[in-house]
Amino acid sequence: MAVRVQAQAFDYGAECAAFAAGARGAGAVVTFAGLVRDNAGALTGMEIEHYPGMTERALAAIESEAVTRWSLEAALIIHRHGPLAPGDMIMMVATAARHRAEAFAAAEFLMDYLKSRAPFWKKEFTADRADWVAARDEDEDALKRW
Amino acid sequence: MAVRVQAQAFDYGAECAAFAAGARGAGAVVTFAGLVRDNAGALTGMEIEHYPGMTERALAAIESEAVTRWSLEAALIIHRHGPLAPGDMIMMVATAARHRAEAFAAAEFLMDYLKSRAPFWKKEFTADRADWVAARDEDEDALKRW
Amino acid sequence: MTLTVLYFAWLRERIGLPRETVETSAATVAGLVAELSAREDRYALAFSDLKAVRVALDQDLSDFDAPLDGVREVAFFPPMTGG
Amino acid sequence: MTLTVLYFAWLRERIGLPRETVETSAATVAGLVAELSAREDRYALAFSDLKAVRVALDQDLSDFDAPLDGVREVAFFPPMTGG
Repeated sequence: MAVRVQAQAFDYGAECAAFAAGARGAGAVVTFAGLVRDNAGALTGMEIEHYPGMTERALAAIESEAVTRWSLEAALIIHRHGPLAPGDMIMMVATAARHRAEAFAAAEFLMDYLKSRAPFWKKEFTADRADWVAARDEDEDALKRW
Repeated sequence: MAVRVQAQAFDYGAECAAFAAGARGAGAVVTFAGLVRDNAGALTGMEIEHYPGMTERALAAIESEAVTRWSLEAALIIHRHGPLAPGDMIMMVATAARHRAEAFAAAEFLMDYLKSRAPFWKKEFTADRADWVAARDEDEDALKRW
Repeated sequence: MTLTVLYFAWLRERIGLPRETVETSAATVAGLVAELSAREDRYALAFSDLKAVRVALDQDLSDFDAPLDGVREVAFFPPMTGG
Repeated sequence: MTLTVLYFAWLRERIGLPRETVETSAATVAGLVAELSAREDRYALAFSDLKAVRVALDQDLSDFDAPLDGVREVAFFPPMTGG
């Protein structure tokens, strides 16, 4: 079980490999990675602000709930903050469980909570403007299924 | 879009990294990996039989349907056959989409179909016996949601 | 009509071979199964519970009512357990 | 009572600072917001639509009716957009 909040990039492939190697009691490993997507081809960058202290607390609580609820063998959350470029990886989660249904459900639960309950805020930059990303109603709604 | 059916092991971390690097238009990447799980600590090995020709056709059809249905940026299926040891990785799928809901749904769809519609059969070995793994009703039921 | 018939997993083990060439005039998969079952006990045993058997015609999943007209390859196997 | 008050994202930008120390006798978060809004336009503007503002007390999500008794750190921010 691990939570990491960091400004520096992480090595997604190496993290996936290490996570799976450390979850050998599990039959199913699910990973999710979120990338900076450039919708209109105009994005020059993104800045992620967070609330040091609360971020770590919120992520640890979310992860702990997922581990208990789906009897996970292992779980991992990595989330970056600070400046990011289009195509950069923002974050990843990984879950390991006995069966696939639990691993998938736990990963989706972690993502739904991360989207709306972890204190991160994204600002997108184009050549001539900067905008805070608005929370989406569907992200808030997604929480209701858990 | 790629489908690989092979006897040899694959490098999960390297596959994850290459997949994410090749899906830069996507905002969300989901991977699933299935491992040989030793329930009772007694498993000495597993053998996976498949139907050469039909396997590749079935996987390509499943992948193609997922790509169309969820507008995936990329998809990958790797499935091993032949002898495997406890802890070995059996297979993986990866999906890349604009948003997380599509990437998760497509990965779960691929797994549900792989479980019950791709011509693989697992045989488990312990010190004193060998048993074909029985299909689970819940795996067949899982197909009904798509 | 000449068919290639394939067997996988425990069907292969019970029948004792992975594939064979079969001359048949059966109109449907069910007819072919009846012919094979009449041959020898090992076939009758393998096909004794058809709810536990799946069939593919020319590598597409099919069912026991399907006609064999134009088919070249028939495969019998238990429910699949991939993933 | 002395509180550390934090602002994030566009609340930080509109109010013009990331944190400040506030002396208050407000009983609830809503009372604190009213006091701050009465101070200067930039606060009034930032807090003009509370449906767009979230609050955390000592790093746990809370709401505007919550009492401030015993609280040391109050944070205001827009709906979160992690992941």
